[in-house]
Amino acid sequence: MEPASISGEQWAARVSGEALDLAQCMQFVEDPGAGAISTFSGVTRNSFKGKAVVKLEYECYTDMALKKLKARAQDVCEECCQKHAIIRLAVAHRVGEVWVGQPSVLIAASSAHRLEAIQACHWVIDALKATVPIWKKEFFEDGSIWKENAECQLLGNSSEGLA
Amino acid sequence: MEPASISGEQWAARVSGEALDLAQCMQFVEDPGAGAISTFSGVTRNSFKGKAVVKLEYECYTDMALKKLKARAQDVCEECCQKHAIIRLAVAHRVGEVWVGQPSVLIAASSAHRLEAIQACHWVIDALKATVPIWKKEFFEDGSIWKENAECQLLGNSSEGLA
Amino acid sequence: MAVKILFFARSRELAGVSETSVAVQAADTTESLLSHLLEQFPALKELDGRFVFSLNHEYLERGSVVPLKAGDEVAIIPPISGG
Amino acid sequence: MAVKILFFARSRELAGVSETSVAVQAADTTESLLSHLLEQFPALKELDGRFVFSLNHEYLERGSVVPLKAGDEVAIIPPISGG
Repeated sequence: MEPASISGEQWAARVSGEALDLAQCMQFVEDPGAGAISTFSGVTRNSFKGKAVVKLEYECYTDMALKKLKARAQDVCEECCQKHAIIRLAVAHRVGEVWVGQPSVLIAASSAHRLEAIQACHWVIDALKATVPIWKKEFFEDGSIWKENAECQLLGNSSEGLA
Repeated sequence: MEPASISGEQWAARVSGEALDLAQCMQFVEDPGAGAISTFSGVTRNSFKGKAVVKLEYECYTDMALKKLKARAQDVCEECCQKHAIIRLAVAHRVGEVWVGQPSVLIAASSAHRLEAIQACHWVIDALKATVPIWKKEFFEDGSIWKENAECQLLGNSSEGLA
Repeated sequence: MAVKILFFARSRELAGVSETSVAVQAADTTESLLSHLLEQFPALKELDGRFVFSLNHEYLERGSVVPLKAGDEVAIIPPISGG
Repeated sequence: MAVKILFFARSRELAGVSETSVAVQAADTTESLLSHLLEQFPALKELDGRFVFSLNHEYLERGSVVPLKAGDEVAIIPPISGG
């Protein structure tokens, strides 16, 4: 797919069929006021429960995913900005085939002090897994399966965290 | 100074007078078994308590710093390996002048699942600030001052965390 | 009056299409839409109810009954697995 | 018998050198070394005791009295500030 993106002054979200670029995310969050930059890369690994994994294939409800990524980015920025803490946040997710060793998701956050940047990455990946409409299929030598995130609460009785 | 480094199968530590390279740290920790890579960059920021900062200047007791970085890296790897969690860890610290926007320290960690990589970066930067013999001087327009990390317990009654 | 329906992941594979359009009446809801979809795409029964609808890019609570209007975009959202 | 002494950060600036060598006797300790250094580099008094020694790349507890031997490497470690 063609890259689709949405951004504000402090945040940028992107969904793309092309290889993700960590340097690009880093560049977005760089700032003379930043004392810390933290990143998170989610990567296809070669096995799941002892079974060899060949690749993952991601599918995305692009319009809704960007809307949710925007909401998550704004949550982080607004909460942290009250503490003058987070400066910028970038998140990018790949769709289509992602081979072993390649990243499917990148997050970069900058802040004045180190704790907020690290926590922002942590929080955004958790929130992404719980609320952003993206799906992955895991391909083994002999078959494939649609994955379900443990963080996904869509089928629970509670709609907490789905806003 | 000339770069000085020390490494094991799972970890690498480096002290260098040259610009640090995040891509190099990422490359060291990449692994087909890694599902997550987390990084932390400590960067010179343009102000401290409202005062404009021009640059930082770092000084390092290289032999002892590498010994301590090795010990911290092994702590993380050993603790996490019991959980088959951390795959690789790289840490690099710059010495000499570090201008606004430039990194003074880089950490990269890879793990099967995301929590351990994020926590490893968090733990290593905290431990580095508390136990590795490196000093920075902060330069303002009109003077300079040797900094002291709040995490430094060397002058406390307890020698906890100094091993 | 038409509503756009999107299918993703396993629901897309079961339906055999990624998108369709369904005519709705004034009284139609997500409940009547579901009946219609299960009739038109019987393989969706294999989902065994393990999905929610989204309406205009917002999740609906599972099993909730929400009125539909022309131009709405509804999607079938199986358990997500991004990251 | 000589011990190598390294100065870092503020202690280096106050001493005016980054390294020196001190002759030690069999009975010498970090305590007698400190007296010697404060005599040789009186400006170190400005540190006001805000430092520890390291001995052969390991921190010594502040104020501890440890015997020294030829070939030891001692450093004055003011509060650290890496990162």
